[in-house]
Amino acid sequence: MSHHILEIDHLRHVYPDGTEALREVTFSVCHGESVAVIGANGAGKSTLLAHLNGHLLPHSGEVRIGHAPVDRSNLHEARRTVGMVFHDPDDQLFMPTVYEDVAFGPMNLGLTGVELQNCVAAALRRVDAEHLAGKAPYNLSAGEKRRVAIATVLSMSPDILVMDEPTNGLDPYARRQLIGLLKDFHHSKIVTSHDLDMVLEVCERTVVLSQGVVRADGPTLEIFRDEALLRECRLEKPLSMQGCPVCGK
Amino acid sequence: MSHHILEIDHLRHVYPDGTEALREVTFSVCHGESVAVIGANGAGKSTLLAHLNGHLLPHSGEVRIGHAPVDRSNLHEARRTVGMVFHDPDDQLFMPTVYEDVAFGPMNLGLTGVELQNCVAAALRRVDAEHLAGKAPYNLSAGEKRRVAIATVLSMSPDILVMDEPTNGLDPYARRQLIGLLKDFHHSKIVTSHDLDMVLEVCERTVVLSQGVVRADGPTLEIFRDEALLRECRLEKPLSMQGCPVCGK
Amino acid sequence: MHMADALLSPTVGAAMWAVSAGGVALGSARLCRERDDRLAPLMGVLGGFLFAAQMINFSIPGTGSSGHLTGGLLLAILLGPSAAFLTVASVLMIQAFFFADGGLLALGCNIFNLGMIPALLVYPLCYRRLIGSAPGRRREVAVTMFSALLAMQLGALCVVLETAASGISALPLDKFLLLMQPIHLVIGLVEGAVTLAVVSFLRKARPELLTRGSAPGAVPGRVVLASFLVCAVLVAGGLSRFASENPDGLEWSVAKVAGATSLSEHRTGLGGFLAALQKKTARFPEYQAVPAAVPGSASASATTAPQASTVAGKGSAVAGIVGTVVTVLLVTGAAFVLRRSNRAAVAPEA
Amino acid sequence: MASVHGALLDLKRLDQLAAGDTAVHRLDPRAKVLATLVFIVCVVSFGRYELSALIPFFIFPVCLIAAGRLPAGYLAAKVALVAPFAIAVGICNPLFDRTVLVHLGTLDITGGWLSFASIVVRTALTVAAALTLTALTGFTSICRALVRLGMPKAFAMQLLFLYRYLFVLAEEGGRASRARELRSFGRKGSGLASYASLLGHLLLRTWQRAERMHMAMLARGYTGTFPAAQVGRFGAREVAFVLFWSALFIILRLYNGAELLGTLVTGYLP
Ligand SMILES: Nc1ncnc2c1ncn2[C@@H]1O[C@H](COP(=O)(O)OP(=O)(O)OP(=O)(O)O)[C@@H](O)[C@H]1O
Ligand SMILES: Nc1ncnc2c1ncn2[C@@H]1O[C@H](COP(=O)(O)OP(=O)(O)OP(=O)(O)O)[C@@H](O)[C@H]1O
Ligand SMILES: [Mg+2]
Ligand SMILES: [Mg+2]
Repeated sequence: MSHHILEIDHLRHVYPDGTEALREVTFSVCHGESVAVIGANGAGKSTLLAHLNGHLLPHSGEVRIGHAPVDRSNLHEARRTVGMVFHDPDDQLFMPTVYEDVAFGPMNLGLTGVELQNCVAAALRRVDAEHLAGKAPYNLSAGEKRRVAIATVLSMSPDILVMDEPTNGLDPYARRQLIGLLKDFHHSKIVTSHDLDMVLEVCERTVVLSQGVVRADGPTLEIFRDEALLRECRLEKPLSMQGCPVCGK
Repeated sequence: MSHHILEIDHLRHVYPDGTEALREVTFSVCHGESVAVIGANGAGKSTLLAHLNGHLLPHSGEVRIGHAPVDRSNLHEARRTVGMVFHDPDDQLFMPTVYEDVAFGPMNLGLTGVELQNCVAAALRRVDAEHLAGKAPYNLSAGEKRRVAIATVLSMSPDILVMDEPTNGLDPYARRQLIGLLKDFHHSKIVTSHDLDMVLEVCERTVVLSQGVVRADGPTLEIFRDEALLRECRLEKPLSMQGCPVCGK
Repeated sequence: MHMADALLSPTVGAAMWAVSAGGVALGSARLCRERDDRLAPLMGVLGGFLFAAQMINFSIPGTGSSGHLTGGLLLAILLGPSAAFLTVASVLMIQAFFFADGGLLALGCNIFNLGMIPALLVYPLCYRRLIGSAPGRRREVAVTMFSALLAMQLGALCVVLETAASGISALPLDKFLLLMQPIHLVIGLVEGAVTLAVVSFLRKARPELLTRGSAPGAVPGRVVLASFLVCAVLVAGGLSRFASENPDGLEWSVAKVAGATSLSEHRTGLGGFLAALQKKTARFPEYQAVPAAVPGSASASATTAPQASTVAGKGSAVAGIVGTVVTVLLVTGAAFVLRRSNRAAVAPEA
Repeated sequence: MASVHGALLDLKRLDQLAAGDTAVHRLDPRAKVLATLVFIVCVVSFGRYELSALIPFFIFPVCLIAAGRLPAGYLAAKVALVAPFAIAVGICNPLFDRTVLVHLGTLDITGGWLSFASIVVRTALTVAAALTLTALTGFTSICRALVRLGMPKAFAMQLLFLYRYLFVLAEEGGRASRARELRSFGRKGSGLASYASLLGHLLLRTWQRAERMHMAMLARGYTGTFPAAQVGRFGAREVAFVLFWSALFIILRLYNGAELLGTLVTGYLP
């Protein structure tokens, strides 16, 4: 029927301590679309992402991937389809070397031998990190860790790439590099970030979360022009749209 | 003689594993000045800050606070004078409640009773966090944690406030709040960050570190206009100075 | 307190290795059966937490010294006995390989003393039994302190026994005990206080974390008891055999009871084999040097030449010293040659 | 705190050494583990007064260090620093064992001193062997070797996780402890209350990290077991390595090499 690859339908999540992190979230993502999910600290962005690959299960409502709801029975399928890059790459790089880390997923999928090697090499090449293969994660710089984390996910050839604050802690050069990388991917992408300038460059569509509900959903530029909305959601225009602080425009 | 409050003099630091994180760093900070230290990932910013209160001691060179070199004999003095806000507020908040956390420093300095209460209340008031006093740190939002972390340091009335990437992980509103807060302090301030727009607003002077040496030191605006310098140091202009991505100016 | 290779005899080392390896195998099997795939990363990072915790100290009021957490009991409360045991064992293993804390042979002893005792013995058999389902504050304090103290005392006792049974150290058992037990009384008090405080903190912050260790089925009471019995038999067997082989090792307690009569009968297995080899070649067999033991073991010492120990001692001492010097020269020479040839081998590429 | 911090740096350093590429580095880790075990058993099986017979055993670590081109000075310094417990216990020997065993001219050497020296040499030997093994092999490979020698997989997995997160958590702990240090002046404020609360926070964060890691692992198809590691080959070179060293150790165990040499030399020098 529809060509939606991901549908989030009246999603509600309550943490065991009673915090209602998501109350009523509904939106969907099409093939090849880049969507940003933005919102204040505590708006529920990370909670939302944790539902996409079934790490958290909804209290009510549903997440559907290619029309199949994500539940206990098809978790594996969902996890293959949705590649998740975490907030802190240290959480994601848990194997002794970069190579093994990138190979972890494909190996679990049953790849071996030359096939495995090719898959790992391809993933590392896409993030420009082939030279890091033999290194241990604790010897990498912040930007390198981030790129390797993306490679670990790419090696599973997911259909949707999900990233939680990918530019956090990167210096301007590494950030720029990462933005270039993201623009080149022809995946469906869902990105959360407080770096709205990055959002402006990478995502054509933006969903604004506020206290667990979707406050707005539309083309990125349109959203960023709505100052009242942004203010209400504890956001502000991307810095590059705020006018030059030097000349005051 | 001079009115410098902080002098960093040919500072060199080599980590035990042989990494030469600082090679030759010299600059000084006057009373009331706001200085930003910027540079790529791994340039040595955090290492430099760790010398200011004697957590790391120089291999050669010196750090002087009010003309007295920081060494083992006057660590206490240095730690009172220099208030350090860490990169990750979670590292800094370790007591069961916010009140106890803010009171921890002054109590160790010998304050008790009403005096202590006033001191804590004043510190919390300055960061707009009086209502959080009874909460546990792990229940705070990112922005709240950051503000409480600053309060824990302010309560010891330091002469110099040192902050490592204070806006990291904050949403735009909390970031804006923090910038307002920082502008209001009449402390000497030393701030490191990758958020160059914040630097532009908060600090009148900027020191650029690159691979452990000072590559430039001057008025913030001048530094940010020197594109060649910035590129060399893996930096770029603050986003707000880069021209509007919409209209392309 | 880490046991060290240099103080161990191979028999004691091997016996304790067997016990600890059994424990690790048992624990791993239990864990696999539990099928909780969350445990693997959790145990890993909690092991890291133990390291981190050891970097942080607190000052003990009035003493001028400082203490820190050892963690066996705390982990058992959080994770349950098997997982806690494996976590502590993994930490000890890293210490053995990288910091040479203890050593590879002593690893068995250390895993037993610091891991098995608190997690598999004290926790299920003392802590869990005494604490009940909904303990009051006073009961919790008492039980935690007692358990921590007990674990430390038992650990220290084992160190002493292992050292004594190995017979490398000449420190008399009673003196050693007098030295170790009071120190570990203090360490145990510290451990108990910290465990208690951290548990109270967690109870306030995330009470659900404390439910895992006490989950039904997490306390393998009978299995633990049975395996400890096996351990005890193994250890006792190993120790007693060794004691009879090497009366000097336990001379203060077993005195000369074992004497020469039992000497030749119990020599079996690795320890016996090596001990026999040792007798064949050793220059200063202790039963010759300790005059009281000479008459009893005359037959055993017949294989080695020296009758007048001083004369022979002098002769062999000179030979020993000269030989040592020559050996050191040879070893250094070998290293030098190896390094040269190595460099030569690499040079063409460079 | 300093000691653990230093230990972690050592750990990184040893790990980097293991990345070397010499003939001994390339040997299958199992061969090195086996040879080291035989070595340690032989060394500790000597009687308590044995000294000269231990010396030839230095050939093993020394050869490996040379062949693996490891920094000898660094390893020697490490060996010198460790095992305070063994030394502390050993130093009691001269106090309790005063039987004179050897007369060297006018110098009487008691059994206690002899056995103390023996303990020191044993410590040096066993520690040097363990560190050399680690520096030549790397912890990950040692783990895998142990698995293939029979260590349970679940335990190996646990070791690998621990090894990976050691650095992350130690740094986290280090920063937290530093934050406390900065606001406590001298001994004030570094008592049990803040200590326990700090540990509690650290534990909470550790737990959260474990939850996130688990999420990351699940997302990549983790089903509770780790995929088998690539297989190394226990070939002729490995067999030769183990056999050669084991034979040498057993010979050195049976015959006091140093003394034989000494007799040879002194035999010619009347
Ligand atoms: N494990 C948990 N238990 C209880 N409450 C939680 C838990 N994790 C998050 N929360 C709460 O749920 C809400 C949403 O949190 P979430 O982490 O999704 O926010 P976020 O939008 O990702 O924020 P940030 O921008 O700071 O990353 C917050 O109020 C938070 O305090
Ligand atoms: N404890 C340590 N041991 C060894 N090397 C270290 C240590 N801490 C930092 N380094 C190294 O020192 C250099 C400077 O690190 P530092 O943390 O000061 O950089 P930074 O400028 O703060 O980077 P970032 O922007 O990522 O925070 C880096 O190369 C880093 O790898
Ligand atoms: Mg988040
Ligand atoms: Mg830094």
